[in-house]
Amino acid sequence: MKLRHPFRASLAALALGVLAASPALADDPKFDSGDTAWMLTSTALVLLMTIPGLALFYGGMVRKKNVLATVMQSFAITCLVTVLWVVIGYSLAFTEGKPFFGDTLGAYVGGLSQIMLNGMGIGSVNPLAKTIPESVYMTYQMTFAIITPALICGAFADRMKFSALLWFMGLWSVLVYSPVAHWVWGPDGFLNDAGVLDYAGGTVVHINAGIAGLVCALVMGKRAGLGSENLAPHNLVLSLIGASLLWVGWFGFNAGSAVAANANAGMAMAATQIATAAAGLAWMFVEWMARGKPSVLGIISGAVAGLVAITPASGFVMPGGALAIGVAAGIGCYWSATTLKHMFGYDDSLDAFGVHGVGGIIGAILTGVFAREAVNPAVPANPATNTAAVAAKMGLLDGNAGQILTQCYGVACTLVYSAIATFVILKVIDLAIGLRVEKEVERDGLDLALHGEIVP
Amino acid sequence: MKLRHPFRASLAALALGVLAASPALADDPKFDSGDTAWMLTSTALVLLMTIPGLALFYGGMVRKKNVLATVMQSFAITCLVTVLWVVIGYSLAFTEGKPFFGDTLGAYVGGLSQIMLNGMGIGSVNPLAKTIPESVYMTYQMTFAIITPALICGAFADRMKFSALLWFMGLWSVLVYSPVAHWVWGPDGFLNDAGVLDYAGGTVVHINAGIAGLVCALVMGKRAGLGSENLAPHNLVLSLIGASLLWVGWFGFNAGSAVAANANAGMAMAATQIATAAAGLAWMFVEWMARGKPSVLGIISGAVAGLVAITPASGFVMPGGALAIGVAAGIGCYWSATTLKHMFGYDDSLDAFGVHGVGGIIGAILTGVFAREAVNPAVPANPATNTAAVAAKMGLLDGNAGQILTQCYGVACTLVYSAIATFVILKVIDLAIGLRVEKEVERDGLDLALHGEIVP
Amino acid sequence: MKLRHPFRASLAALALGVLAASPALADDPKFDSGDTAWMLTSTALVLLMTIPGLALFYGGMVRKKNVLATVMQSFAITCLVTVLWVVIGYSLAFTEGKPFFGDTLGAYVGGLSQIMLNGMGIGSVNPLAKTIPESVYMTYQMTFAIITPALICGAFADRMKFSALLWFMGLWSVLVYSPVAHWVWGPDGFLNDAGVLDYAGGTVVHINAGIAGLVCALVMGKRAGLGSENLAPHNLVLSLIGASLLWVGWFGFNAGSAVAANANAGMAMAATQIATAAAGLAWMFVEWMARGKPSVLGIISGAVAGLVAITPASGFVMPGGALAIGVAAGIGCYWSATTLKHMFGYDDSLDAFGVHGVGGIIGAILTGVFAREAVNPAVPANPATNTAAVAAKMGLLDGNAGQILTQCYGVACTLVYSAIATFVILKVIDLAIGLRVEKEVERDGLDLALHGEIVP
Amino acid sequence: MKIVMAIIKPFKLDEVRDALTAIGVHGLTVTEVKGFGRQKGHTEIYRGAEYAVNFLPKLKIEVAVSSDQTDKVVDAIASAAKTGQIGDGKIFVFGIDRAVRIRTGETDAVAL
Amino acid sequence: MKIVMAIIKPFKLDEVRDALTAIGVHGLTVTEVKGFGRQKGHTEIYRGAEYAVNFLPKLKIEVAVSSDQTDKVVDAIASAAKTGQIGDGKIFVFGIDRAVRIRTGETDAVAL
Amino acid sequence: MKIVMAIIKPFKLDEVRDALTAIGVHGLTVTEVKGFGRQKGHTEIYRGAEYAVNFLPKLKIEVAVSSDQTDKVVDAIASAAKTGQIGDGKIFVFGIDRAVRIRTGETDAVAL
Ligand SMILES: Nc1ncnc2c1ncn2[C@@H]1O[C@H](COP(=O)(O)OP(=O)(O)O)[C@@H](O)[C@H]1O
Ligand SMILES: Nc1ncnc2c1ncn2[C@@H]1O[C@H](COP(=O)(O)OP(=O)(O)O)[C@@H](O)[C@H]1O
Ligand SMILES: Nc1ncnc2c1ncn2[C@@H]1O[C@H](COP(=O)(O)OP(=O)(O)O)[C@@H](O)[C@H]1O
Repeated sequence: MKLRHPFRASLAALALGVLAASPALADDPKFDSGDTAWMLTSTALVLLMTIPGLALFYGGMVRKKNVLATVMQSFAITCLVTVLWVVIGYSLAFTEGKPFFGDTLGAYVGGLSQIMLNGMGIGSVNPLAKTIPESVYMTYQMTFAIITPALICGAFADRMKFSALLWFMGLWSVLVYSPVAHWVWGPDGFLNDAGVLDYAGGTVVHINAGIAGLVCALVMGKRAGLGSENLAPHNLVLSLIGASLLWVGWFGFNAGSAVAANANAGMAMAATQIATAAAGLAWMFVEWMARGKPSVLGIISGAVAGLVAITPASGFVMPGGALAIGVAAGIGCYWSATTLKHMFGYDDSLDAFGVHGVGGIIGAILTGVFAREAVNPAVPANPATNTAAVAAKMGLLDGNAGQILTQCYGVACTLVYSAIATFVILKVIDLAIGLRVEKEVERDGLDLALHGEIVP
Repeated sequence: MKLRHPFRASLAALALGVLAASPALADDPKFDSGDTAWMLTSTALVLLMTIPGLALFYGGMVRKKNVLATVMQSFAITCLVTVLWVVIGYSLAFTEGKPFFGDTLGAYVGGLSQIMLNGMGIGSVNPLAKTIPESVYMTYQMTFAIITPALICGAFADRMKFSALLWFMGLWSVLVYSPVAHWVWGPDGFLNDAGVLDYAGGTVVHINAGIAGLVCALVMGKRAGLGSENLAPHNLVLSLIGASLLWVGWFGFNAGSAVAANANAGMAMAATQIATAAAGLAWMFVEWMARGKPSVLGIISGAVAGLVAITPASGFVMPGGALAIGVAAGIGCYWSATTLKHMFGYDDSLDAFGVHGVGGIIGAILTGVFAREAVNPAVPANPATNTAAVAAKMGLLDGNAGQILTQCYGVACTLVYSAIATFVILKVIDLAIGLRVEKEVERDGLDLALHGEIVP
Repeated sequence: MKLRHPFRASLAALALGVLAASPALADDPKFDSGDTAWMLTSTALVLLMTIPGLALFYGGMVRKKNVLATVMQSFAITCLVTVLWVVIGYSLAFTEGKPFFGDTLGAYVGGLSQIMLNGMGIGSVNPLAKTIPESVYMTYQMTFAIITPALICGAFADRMKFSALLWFMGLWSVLVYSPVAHWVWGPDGFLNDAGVLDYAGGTVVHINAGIAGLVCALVMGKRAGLGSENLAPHNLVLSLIGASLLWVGWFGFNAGSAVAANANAGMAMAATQIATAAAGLAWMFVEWMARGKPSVLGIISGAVAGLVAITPASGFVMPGGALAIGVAAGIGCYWSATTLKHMFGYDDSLDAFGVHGVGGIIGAILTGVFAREAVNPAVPANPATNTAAVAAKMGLLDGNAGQILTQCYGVACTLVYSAIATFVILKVIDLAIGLRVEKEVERDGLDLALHGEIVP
Repeated sequence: MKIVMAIIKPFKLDEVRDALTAIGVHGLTVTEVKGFGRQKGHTEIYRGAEYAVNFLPKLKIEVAVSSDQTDKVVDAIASAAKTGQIGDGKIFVFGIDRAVRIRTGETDAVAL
Repeated sequence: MKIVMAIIKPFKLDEVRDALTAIGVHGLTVTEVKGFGRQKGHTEIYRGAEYAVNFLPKLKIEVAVSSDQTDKVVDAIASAAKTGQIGDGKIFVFGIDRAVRIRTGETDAVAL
Repeated sequence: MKIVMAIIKPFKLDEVRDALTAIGVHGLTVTEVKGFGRQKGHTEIYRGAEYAVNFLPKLKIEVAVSSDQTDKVVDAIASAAKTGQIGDGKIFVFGIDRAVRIRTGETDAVAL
């Protein structure tokens, strides 16, 4: 008797009064095909966010002479991080660190037991996602590892060497992304233990990438021509396609973070949709009032800000909370992209920090306000949050004001570590091979100089 | 003992001879993870239809100076309708109206019990979709509410004020879409009770949007330059991308309307694919014969016509029926877009009525011909159709000629109500703030004047 | 007792102590909703590969005057093959041939029992996919039948008559694709019986299309201007979007070939991701060394080469094997597209053979090296491979060196039959209506001459 | 022979073409150009950065005519292209030594 | 010095360039233009609406040459650009007062 | 009156415009062109096929000025557009018979 669905089989067996397990039962004993279906889909959706989503979102915003170089960045990062994640990233993020690195260092980074995906096979499971095959969980998490460095590219658009970019992204992925992911989601991550709530990666992905982007912008300096030349986006249709695919793909990012096709995933999807729409409208209306016109770049930037801000909160909040977070993100990120940036004078070219950093912080803190036990009752979807702190009340609305402080703690740790590590990596690369392209290359466009191609 | 998968848990419990159920069992007792996975996916697919699908389909067809304004319309409607759906739309469409509005009015619109999604939570279920969380069903239906008004935009391309558009779409969504959705799909909708068959929204979405588009075209008048200037599509590559994403996304629209991952969804998907292909070929060959060349705009228009026409029929017909509906839609919509329009002289610029109105009517009526009990036997996938009329024979082919009349009744009710309501809303907005942009704005392009941006 | 959710049902039954099954239970007795959800999704993903994925991948690579004609090819093929698949293709590929055509011919092609999808209904099942409805399996396989001929278009870009293309693709689909699919996946296919491993279609889809492309390139001759004019891609942003959608959609192609949402699908998805990334990097670095610059066209071509090569291997190999196959494909296809082609002087314009043919052969042979029983233990995901040969050790790494020969046998059969049949079909069409457009049409661009439209 | 070269607003092209056809001029060449002049450009705003766009889209029309037709052509263009608003453009006239029709090799007046 | 300005069919560019190089002309400037003339345009059809496209894509070539080279240049262009079919285009010649090479400040013949 | 026509490197446009404004020239027309000359193009590589791109993007600037201003304008452009590297471009000057401002019908010097 060969059976594909051992569960059902054994049920049948029980029903029939046959107590001896069938031999095929050993096969994949614990996987839920519905959960697996949703996670396979979610993986595709999150990959769609980076290629072509983010590639186009950024690609449309640069000048025509740099569009190929810009979309190439997202694509090459996708390839590079995939390989690094297989080699070491997954192990550093999602295995226990203490057995390898001792109790001190081991609290901050995973171990080396799954280097080269050692041990991942047809029957293996990651304890963080018990109802789906490990291969699915590994690939799903890979897509998060891919998009995070790709987000940073917005900060230094139009001026980084491609070789330097590959070195930077490779090192950053291993030295920054994997450890921070481990802190928040890893089996013995210290922010996880501290009770930080981060449903789908507001801290790990967005704040992390945002602050790294800010450091890049500061270290690399401004684009030539900023303030004197017209650096207007060359094709906002591309950016709108990108923003739309980010939105659609984000269902995989947020609702996928339930790691199951259940009601928590549903609530996360609903919250995502609501916050995004609210943020898009908020940015649009504020801009309309402040500048006289609602722009395409405005509404899509607002939508992305909403997606960012709802990320940590998505599986924890009610629709009303999602609406509030969306409005706050739309207004807050409008302010950061149009005012804060000019106030301090850094050239965060496509607002990697302005949208992902600031939006991520707004979302992380408001998660501490709006997270409700009712949405994520006994077992939080993301096992990372499955801690004592969480099992009790969640955020301010549940009467747990302290959660806001916990959230700030998570934000601060990420900001500090990511900023310092990014700075060090950049400086090392700058010394070794230089970060920035020649002045003539910047003037004539990266497409031709770096890649030998143009869009006529 | 806290468990994520109560079923499995209890199986284990049984296996262990532990007969007392764990308390966690009460959690989400009725959700099917496979159905939920498919409906999460379908929601993403239908969103993809509007952004970037429809945005690009329409955006490619206008002149370059209006492309940003056109894609902005779809994006802004997505944001606006999302929020309105949360606030009141879902309640008006999908709750019982009689308790709130009395037996007369209450037969035509839902109630206010779920304003602000009141009552939607981790464990809630909409009786129309018993195997998935309500949050998923609500968001899935939201994506239908989004695309319907966005379709109307094709009728008045290149000439509507953005502010007027927001007012129009907001009012139309609440005053037209929600009631009509209630008639056909609502728990006590009168067209539902009358036995009208509309599997995935031919009436609610396409006829509704199509006739509203026609009224818009009539009220707003023609584009400046029609007949004298070259108004040719500026980039049919964008339109082809859009049509392709509409096609792919429509699997979520039609097969998703099974609200389950079952054989009925499979039949709906197959029918969708077949009718779309047949309609694309039909339009192409008719145009080839009539005009001498098969155009890109022709084949993609035909495909969309096929998608529209199969929508009400998708889960009710056999492959042969789908083929026939596709061919009829391809030819019928070719005629309406190239002949009917010129005959009456209205400027339905991108054929919102010509494709969605006419295609919707063809599909609705032919559903009365080709619907087979064999495809949707005892329990229709869409609970809306779960009525006495349906439980028996379905369409003409099943020997139930009367179904054609029933279908016509549904079409007529929708045409009349939507036309009148659209007209009134337009007139009110025209008086209040004006519908149409200034002549200079129209001449110089909406992109710069309304949004302050251009695609150079 | 027929149960939809036997588990839940019987659990409930047991829990309640109610032993009589509810009447609704009789519905669709054997389908797994999770598997069905994933296959519905996979179908959408594979369709996305062709429209707009492949359309854009190729469309961006041609000159601007041919972009509409190029994207039209993919779209029209999608429509045409859909209808042909319904009429006869599915039957020829996926039913038993011997009862119809006798033991000799019947070994090489399926029968006619399912012409017009005869017998496909709400409750039907294809024995090759027992846990999902036949309608889903039929449509899923249809998307493979669609993309295969569309791939060929890369070989003769910029010079084929549209009418000739429709005839060619229609005949090829019925006379070449369906039989070859039957050999490898059909219930009594001879390559299946010979133990050829082809998880997701490396032989059937890629080698088949690749060699047909080569024959097309040889028969039709070179593009006018090759070697003297600048035939550079007109917009690699489009190609990058296309490559990205191919990548994302390929999850449906490879992981969908598990025909279930299980651990084998997960392994196939992981292998796909890894090989693709490795191949993209490999092509990029080789080109960087050889030519001095890493190009966008290079990395996306490499990624597609990786996708092609991992296709036959995806559900059989460990991550290390996927990495090796990816690197081999990236380097091998770089060589074939840049050296081999020039060596022999054929004009395989967009490298249909260079990438799909060569990449497919590399993948097919390396499957014989890296296929592991551990990945696909007792019941291979693709029932086609469920043979004695497979049940034992798989590839060289499992100690079964003979598998490499078996793989070569499969490759050779496909190459020979597809080449000859393609040649004959081309010659017949050339005699009847001519294959190639007039010189002036080629010079002025196909868009205007064939379709009456341009992208200004 | 002269070339009459005019810079006009883009949406005036059809009117100008018709006016020229009406006076028997059946050939002209059009170029998309950007003009800088008294007419003020517009401002585009992107995430708070304002860009003053001073170069406005115009069309340049070149018509080769025999010397005696020049005035008629200048007048036809001037009245067809006029809106009376700033930015209407300019007309310049300069002499040419030769004109050749490539197809036939005909030269001068008959080549126009 | 003269400027030889030619309107040609786009696909003739390479031949014209080669013909000029062959007679020692090593500089020229090319502009994409739309031409209106005897050559009939085409009709595009979009959902039943027909648009007559009368402006056809052409290239304008400008070559500054010393006066004595003018005839050679005109002839070279005329024969390289010729297909003999309607729409082949025109060549116009007009005099220039000065020429300057920006890089060096050289003027006149040596600047070309 | 003269037209000063200059072929310059694209990124020099703003400097040239500023230089002209500084000497009181408030109108000009810009065209995107491709230039062929001493400056070597680049090579693009696509899947092993190399394409020599010999036509480089340049801008053509046309400024109509009164004859006495010509030298000043030529000098202003020449110095603003200069990088000293090959490919900086050329300036050509030729006379015009008439100038008309379409908006007002004003002619000659006052029309510029
Ligand atoms: N001196 C000039 N030389 C060349 N072109 C000019 C000159 N002055 C103006 N133009 C062109 O004419 C257009 C209109 O000029 P502008 O000064 O804006 O308005 P008006 O034509 O009403 O005087 C400009 O955009 C420019 O293209
Ligand atoms: N009078 C003219 N002034 C300027 N350009 C002209 C004139 N007549 C023709 N042209 C240009 O020459 C091109 C070819 O002219 P056309 O009359 O079509 O054919 P042919 O060159 O064979 O006489 C036109 O498209 C246009 O660009
Ligand atoms: N004889 C010419 N006629 C017209 N344009 C020319 C001529 N020679 C050069 N040009 C233009 O000037 C540009 C620069 O010329 P080039 O010879 O490359 O460098 P340089 O200006 O340093 O001598 C060319 O790209 C071309 O546009």
